[in-house]
This record gives sequence, C-alpha cells and structure tokens, in this order.
Amino acid sequence: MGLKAYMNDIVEAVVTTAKGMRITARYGVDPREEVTLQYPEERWEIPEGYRGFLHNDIKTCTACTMCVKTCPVDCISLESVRGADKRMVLASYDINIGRCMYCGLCVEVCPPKSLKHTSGYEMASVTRGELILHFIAEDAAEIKARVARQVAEAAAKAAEVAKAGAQAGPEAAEVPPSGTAEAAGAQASAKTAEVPLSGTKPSDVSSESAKAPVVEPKAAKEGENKE
Amino acid sequence: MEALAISLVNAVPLLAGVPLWAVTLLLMVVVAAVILVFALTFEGVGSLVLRKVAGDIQARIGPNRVGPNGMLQFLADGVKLVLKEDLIPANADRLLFKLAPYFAFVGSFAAFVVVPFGVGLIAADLNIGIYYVMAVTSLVVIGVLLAGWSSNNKWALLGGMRAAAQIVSYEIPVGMALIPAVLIAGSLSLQDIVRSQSGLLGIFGWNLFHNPFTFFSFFLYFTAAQAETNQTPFDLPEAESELVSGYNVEYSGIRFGLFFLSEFGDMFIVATLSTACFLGGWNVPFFNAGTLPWIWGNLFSLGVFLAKAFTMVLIMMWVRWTLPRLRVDQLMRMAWKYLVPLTFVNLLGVSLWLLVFKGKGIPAMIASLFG
Amino acid sequence: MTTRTDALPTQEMTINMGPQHPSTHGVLRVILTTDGEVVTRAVPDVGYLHRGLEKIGERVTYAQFMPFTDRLDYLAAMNCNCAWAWAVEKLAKIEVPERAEYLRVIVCELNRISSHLIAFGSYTADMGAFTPFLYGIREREHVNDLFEMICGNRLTYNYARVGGVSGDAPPGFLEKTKEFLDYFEPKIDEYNNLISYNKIFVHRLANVAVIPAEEAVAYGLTGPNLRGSGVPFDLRKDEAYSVYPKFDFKVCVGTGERGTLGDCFDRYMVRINEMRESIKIVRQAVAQIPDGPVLAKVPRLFKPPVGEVYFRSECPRGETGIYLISDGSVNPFRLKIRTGSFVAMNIFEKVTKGLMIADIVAVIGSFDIILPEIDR
Amino acid sequence: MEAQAIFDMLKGKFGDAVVELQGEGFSPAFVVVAPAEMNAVARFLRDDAALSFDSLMCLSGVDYKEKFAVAYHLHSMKHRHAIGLKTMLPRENPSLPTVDDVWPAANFHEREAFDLFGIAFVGSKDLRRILLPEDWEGHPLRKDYKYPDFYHGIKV
Repeated sequence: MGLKAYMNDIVEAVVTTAKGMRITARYGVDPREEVTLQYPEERWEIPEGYRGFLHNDIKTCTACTMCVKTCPVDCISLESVRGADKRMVLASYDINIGRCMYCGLCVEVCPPKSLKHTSGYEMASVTRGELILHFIAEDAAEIKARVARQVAEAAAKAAEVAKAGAQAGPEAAEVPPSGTAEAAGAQASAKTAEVPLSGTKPSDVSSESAKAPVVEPKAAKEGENKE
Repeated sequence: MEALAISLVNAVPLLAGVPLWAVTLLLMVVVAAVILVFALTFEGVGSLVLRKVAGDIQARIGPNRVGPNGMLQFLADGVKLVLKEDLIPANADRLLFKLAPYFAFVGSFAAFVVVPFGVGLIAADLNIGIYYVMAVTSLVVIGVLLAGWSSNNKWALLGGMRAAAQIVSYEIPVGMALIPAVLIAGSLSLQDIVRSQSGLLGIFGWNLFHNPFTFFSFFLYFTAAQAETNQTPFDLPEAESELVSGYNVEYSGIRFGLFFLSEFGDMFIVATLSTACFLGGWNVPFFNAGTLPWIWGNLFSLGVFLAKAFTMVLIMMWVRWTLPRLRVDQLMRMAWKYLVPLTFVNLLGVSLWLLVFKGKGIPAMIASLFG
Repeated sequence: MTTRTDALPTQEMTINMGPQHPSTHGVLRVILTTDGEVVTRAVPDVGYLHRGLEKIGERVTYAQFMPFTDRLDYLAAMNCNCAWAWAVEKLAKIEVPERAEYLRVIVCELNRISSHLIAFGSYTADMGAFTPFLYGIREREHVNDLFEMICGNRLTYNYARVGGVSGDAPPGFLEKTKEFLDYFEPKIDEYNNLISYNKIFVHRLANVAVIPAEEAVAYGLTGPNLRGSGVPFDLRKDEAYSVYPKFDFKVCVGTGERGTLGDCFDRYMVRINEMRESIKIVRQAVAQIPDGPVLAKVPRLFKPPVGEVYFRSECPRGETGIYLISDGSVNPFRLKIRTGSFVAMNIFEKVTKGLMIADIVAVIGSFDIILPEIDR
Repeated sequence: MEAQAIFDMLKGKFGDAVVELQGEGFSPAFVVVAPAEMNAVARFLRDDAALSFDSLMCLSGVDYKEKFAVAYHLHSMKHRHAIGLKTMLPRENPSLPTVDDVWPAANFHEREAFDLFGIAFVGSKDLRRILLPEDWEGHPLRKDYKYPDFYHGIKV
C-alpha cells in the first residue's frame, strides 16, 4: 500500500464518518423527527375496512355455515337446530380469536353480511378460554331444548289440526320462534336428542368451553384446565 | 491527603485530640465515598442519557415512563438489576465468575482518584497521574477476560479473548497519544497538565491548539480510547449481533450491573482524560479560577470541567449511534497499521516542535507577535 | 522464525450459532467449526420453523391457501399472495381484470420497498449500527399504513384473490402512495450517506463471500443475490408476467464498485438500488392505472383442469416458484414452493469457508434470508 | 428451444431412457426420463451448447399415489428457455442417481425430497433430513402418511 492510498484511507474514513454523524446529529436535534406513537394514550386512526376482531350479528345470521366451511384454520364453530318454521336457529356461535388469523375470508363469503370485522385489536387474557368469543349468551342446551319444545308443540298442533280433519294449512304450524318457555324441563330434555342437529363443531372448541356463557370467564377457565 | 488532613485539624478545633492518621483515614473514606457516589450517579444518569440520545438520534423518544419524562428510569434499572436473580452457570468457575465483575468495576472506579475535577478538587494529585490511570484501567481487561473464561460459554470466551487482544493493543496508541500533553506540561501529574493550559483567554491555551500535532493527537487519543474502552465502533468484545453479548452473556443481576457501570465509568475516564490533557481541563475561559476564593474557584472550575467532560461523553454516544462495528482483524489492523504509526509520528512531531520553538505553541507565538 | 503447529496441539471449536441468535434473522441454526475467530466450516441447519405449508396446501382449497402464503415470507406477504394468485390463475386459466393487475403490481412493488428496507435495516444492525435499522423501520411503517388502508391489515395482508384482488383501492390511496414515494425517494440518498458508503461498513462487506456469476447460476441463486453477482436476470423483465412489460425500469446488477464483483457489498447495493426502481414502477403504475372491476367472477370452489404448472415470480428474496399439480378437484394435488432464501442457504456452506465469525453474520444478512420462507 | 425439439434431441441421444413428453396441460412441458439415466440426461442438458440448461430452478418430489415422481424444472440463462424433467419411481424403495454434481443447487432440494418423501438420491454428497428432526418417523408428504400422535412424548 502506497502512502497515498494510506492517507486516502484515513481521509475517507474521516469524511464518511463525518457525513454519517451529520445525519444522525440532524435527527438528534430535530424534535419533529420523532415518530413514536405513545400507544395507550395516542392511537392511530384505524382505516375503514380494518380487519380486527370478528363480530357476528346473530340477529341476521342465517346459520348457513359458510364461514365455518371457508375458515382455513377452523376457528369458527356454530351449532344450530332446525326451528319450527324450518329455519335454522343458532344454538351457539363461537369464534376462537386466539386461533383466528384475521384473513377475512369468512367475511367475504357471508351471504347475509352478518359477520363483520370490527376495529378491535386489543385483548389480553390470562387463559386461552377467554379468547373464545361467545355470541350467544344463552346455554346451547337450553336453546336446543326450547326449540325442540317448539317443534314438538308445532308438530302436536299440526297433528291436532290434521286430526280435526280441517284443511291443514302451513299457517297452523307456524309458531313464533320466541315462545314462552315455562314447560316441564324433563320432557324437553328428553326431546333434545331427537332434534336434528346441523353445523360443525371442532373438537377443541367444544372441549374448551362450548358451554360457557358469555360473561363468565371462570367457566372458561375450567374448560381450559380440563384440557 | 495528609496536608489536607493537617489543615482540617488546624481549622476544626474539635479534631485536635484525634491522631493525624485517623483523620487522614477518615478523610480518605469520605473522599472515596463522595467519588463513589459521584461515579454511580454519573453512571446511572449516563445510561439514561445514552438511551435518550439514542432515542433522539433514532427518531424516537427513548425512556419516558418512569418519573417525569423518564428521568428516574436509571433508578428503576438499578433497582431491577439489584433485585434480579443472580445466576451462576452450573459449569462455571464459580470463584472467578464472581470475581470478574469486581475487577472490571474497580479498574474503572480507581481511575477516578486522579481525575482533576477542579482547582483543588482532586482526590490524590499523584505525580504519576497518567501512568496510574493507564495502569488501573488495564484491570478492566483482567475482569473481562476472567468473565469470558469463567462463564464456560464459547461466545463469552470469544468475547473475552477479543477484549484481551483489543485492550492490550490499544494501550500503546492511547499512551503515545497522551504523551504530547505530558511533554508540554513537563509532568505526569494531571493537575500540572491542566495548569499548563491556563492563560491566553482560556481557550487558546489548550493543548488542542498548541500545535498541529497535538491537534491530531487529540483525535488519535479519542479514537484509540474509544477502542480501549470497548465503545462502538470498537465494541467487539460485546458485539451483540455477533457474539450475542460477548463476555457478559452469562451474567445477570448486579454482577451484570457492575460490568455495565464499569463501561460507563470507562467512558467518563476517557472523557476526563481528553478534557484534562487536550481541552484545558478545569481552566475557566477568560479568567483564572485559581485567583478566586477557594469555594467559588472550585465550583466554577468543577462546572467547566464537567461541562467539557459531559460534552465529550455525548460525542462518544453520538459516534456510538452512528457507526457500524469493525471486524476483529480490521480492528487489529487499525491499531497496528494506522494508530500506532500515526501516534509515533505525532509524538516525534510534537517533540521536534517543542525543541525547535522552545516549547511555545502557535497561539502563544501569535500572541507574542502582537506584543 | 518458523511456525510450529505440532508443538502445541490446538483443537477446533464447534459453536452453535442459533437457533436463538440476534443475527440469524430468525430460527436459523449454523453449526460453526472455528479455529479461533476463523470459521473453517459453517453448516446451516434449517427446519426450526417448518409448518408443513405444502401439506396444508393439499388439504385446503385454492382460495383458502391464500392466507397461508402470507406466512411464507411475512416481510413480503403481498408478493407471496400475488405469486400464489398468478400461479393458480395460470393453472385454471382465469382472466384477471387489468385494474387488479395494476393494483397487484403497485402493492408488490411497495412491498418490495418495505422488504428491502428491512433487509437494509437489519443488515446494518447486524454490522453494529443500530440507527439505520430504525430509520428503515420508520419508512416501512408508511408502507404498512398504505397496506392497512387497502387491505385492512399491517403484516399478513391476504390481499390478492384468485381472479383479482380482494378490494379496490380506497379513495385517497393512490394519492397517499404518491406522497409516500415523494417522501421516501430522498431517504435512499440519506441512507447511502449515513451508512452505505461508510468506510467501516464498506470494509466489512467488500470482498466478503464473493460468488462468481457462474457459481451463482449453478447454485440456483435468484433475485438480488444473483444480480449481485452481475447477472442481469430479473423475472419481471425476462419472463415478464402480469403488466410488468408496460413499465420502464432497469435491472440493477452488482458492479463490484468497492471490491470484487459478487461480494456482500454488491448484494447490498443491488437492494438499495432496487428500491429506486420499485419507486419508478409504482409511479408509472399509479399514473397509468385504468378503471374497471378488480375481481373476476370465480366460483368459490372452482376446479382447475388437470395439469401441472410451474410459475415463477420475482419476490424480494429471489424467485418464488410455485409448482402446482391439479387433479381436477378443489384442492391442489401437490404444491411445492421454491423460495429464494431456501436456495441461498444451499450455497452458504460453500461461501463461508475461511471467513470470520463476524463475516458469517455479514453473509447471512447479505442473502437477506427469512426463515419461514426457508422452512415453509 | 421448444419442448418437442428438446424431447426429440434427448430421444435421439438416450433412446428408450427417454419415455415420453408431457405437453398438454403442463407448463413447462415435462420430458419423462427413466430414473437410472437421470444423471446422464441432466449432464447432457447442462453441457450441450444448444441447450445449456445451467440452472436448476426447482426439484420436487411428487406422490402420484400409484408411484412417486421427481420433477426437475430447468432454465437456461443463456438461451432463456425452460423445460421440465420428470422421472417415475416405484413406491417401494424409491431411489435414483443424484444430480447435485451437475447442479449444486440440487442438494437442498434433494434433501427436502428425501426428508418429505423418502426418495433416496444415490451418490448425493450430503443426504440428511433437512426440515424435520433427524429422528422423525415417516415422510409426511406421502399421500398415505399417518400423523403420529406423539413425538418424544409431546402431543403433535
């Protein structure tokens, strides 16, 4: 290495270092360059179409199970029973958001557009069971029992009508879905087994806490412990 | 220290009956405690400032949660380090593993003894001040090497070996770069070196502007000293992205804390040495601090000294957050092919200058031109 | 003086670098055999992130596999999304609306920028300079904001669909993209001044792990790693797919400007220069984008004809080739994904002989590997 | 060069070892080769000046249920043309000569095929499992693969 190259080396090192240090100094003294968002106090604006937690509007949900079929990771589980009016009645609708990958495929296929992404993104929990969202607060067995009772009532009514010899119209079979439920429980539970079930139910979800009501993390925890 | 003890005994009649050695000892302990408190505070605050500077440079904010604007972060860090479990690897050499952090810490802390904080503020004005500093800061390498060896971890061992090679190599340019200041002052005592830079508006008396060679000396010293204290771009013994964390990878809790503190201690020692040897030390610009009443003179000079030293520390941090890291062979090449020859040339230049111009610097010559 | 090595026997040391190591870009394990600091052998051990994506692919439908491609290369999920979409469209012969193709190109190139930013940033962090890393991350956030706007997510986009894209660009997206490009373009010069031409940085990279052109081709390197060796091969130009032929851009190749052609510095500079080219492409695409639908009518459970297709597309880490076998059912019969990082790992052992431990980090960074892509 | 021309050329050179051309529905087209001749065919494809397939893009194992196959995707940087090579293997003890001495790129792909399909590449310089642990049982991408319940006592 000649002396010239040697000196050049030194000069280049000094010059490039100085160049770099000028840039870092500019950032160092310019407070406008600070881009940190002080997260819990400040939040960024969530754009429209943000894919946050899923939410199902169960009033419009038709229990068609499209979301369940399309979900690549099987994070949605629903149970439904055929109601007295031949429509499907949801017995339970759970989404395991710990498993969900927020891909949005289920939202795209939902025919009544009842399944939506919300802008929620914060949920910390101690147990995995808490990460399962239950959209129906009522116990699935109760719903099934109630629907079974309604179906039975409707069938009985239809039979009565038929027996009476009158023109059996479909109107007679129509029972308001939210009928009063003060009938004997024993009879209802006996009927439950006969109710046609549909829908899928991934095993892990059911074992975790399919029976847990919405606002009772304790039950969910128990489910977790069992696993 | 004895002289101070005598004057103290004379000033305070209460101490008249106490033997002199006891007063001296007591004084030593007090001074040591003061310096320790200062060192720890500096090291704590230094770590906070380092992170704040890093935040500013990196377009973010830095710690801002503990205390107002994150001011108490260093206390939280300290408490955390003290409270953390002190792990010792199962196959470590337990004695050496425990000993290593103390070597590192003592090495950096003992150097504070000869730091000339002010006109009269120096724990021990040794007549071999610079040699003393270089000798005790070398203890750090023993600590680092022990840590690397005793951890029984290959990464730590590599870090320790790197540190040993690096620090030993860079002792030479560091020493050679400091000698010009010694030559000008004609003394190894740091106080003498600082005093030799007084006068001429305070600024132009600095060794930095004495002659072109001392000017380069300063930068050579600064570069070499960065390497000697394992600062980026020469932080190879730690080299987070290569050696995971180097020699201190197995350390936790307060033992890690001691390494951490010694790092900042070293940083401060480098800053003080460059301040004392090249930037006029505690000399207050425009007037002579020695002529003021004792208390004011010391306060002024202390303030000036700390301001200069902290500026140097800030510059070190600035460099740290700008530059990438050298490779180990490049580091050695830099020491032996660049810094060592250059410092020798510089030393020769300064010596010739002093010989030819009878010890006068450029500012002094210009001043004498104008009468 | 003669060196006597027989007097004192020395042993080589085996060190495990990874799977947890700050600079292996994930869970890569490299088994180093070292003689002091000099590495005599470095054997990569991959597979710590193996999730069986190819097996999963045989069980889900073509459309359902789309979210999994996000997990293929999470720093360039858009490119993987689109690669999958293009491959399936080629297999099933689906026509894609032009606007969708333009949107795909825009998001792909934006993602290339953001991916190269991470490559640049993490590389400088590996070299010991942490600051540029955060600058890179900061700019990437802008890209993420754009993606969040167009598809609703910041990392796993799942934006492309077989037959188009999931949604049209929301109002203001194209303007914001232009704004970002204007903001970002000068930053590249800043990076160059800050770090690229820094003496230490250049010294760390130049002449390290030189890969000659023939060797790069023989080892099947692709993308920036191949172009770093001076081979001007870019699938966007040479096997032009989608609407890439309509854009004017140049293929960046290594020049050996600071060392030997094909060294780490060349691979690094190719990525820096490619960001400029991507900016050019996005500018043109934003200017030319036509109106129209963005999604062709494709049945949800479509059955492509029996056949086999190999589709290669230019991803930021090299060619992502998708070998797709259809047996006429709704699921792929076999799906093999060939990724740039996987192939780059193959040459790793060869080029790292005789380097230093610090250079291993430099080589890993210069290949810009990403582990989910290697292990799939 | 077109696939048909390449096929004819190979047919002329290797005779019966070159079995058929899979053109319709295949992109790129495949030349099906007998496994024993694989290495020789590969070397010819690389070295012939008119072909000079200097890069192996992809090498995949395939399980066609009744038999295995190994598919090679070749590309020529010089002539910018591509071709596929395929070789059919029996289900029992599938093995064929390696091509990693022709294209070093093949090594990792072959290890992957060995790992996930159990196809042995004779003469390979390094044939170990690559993605799965060394002591994993079975080859997951085979169509008849049974998922194990436990691996070292860990539930899979």
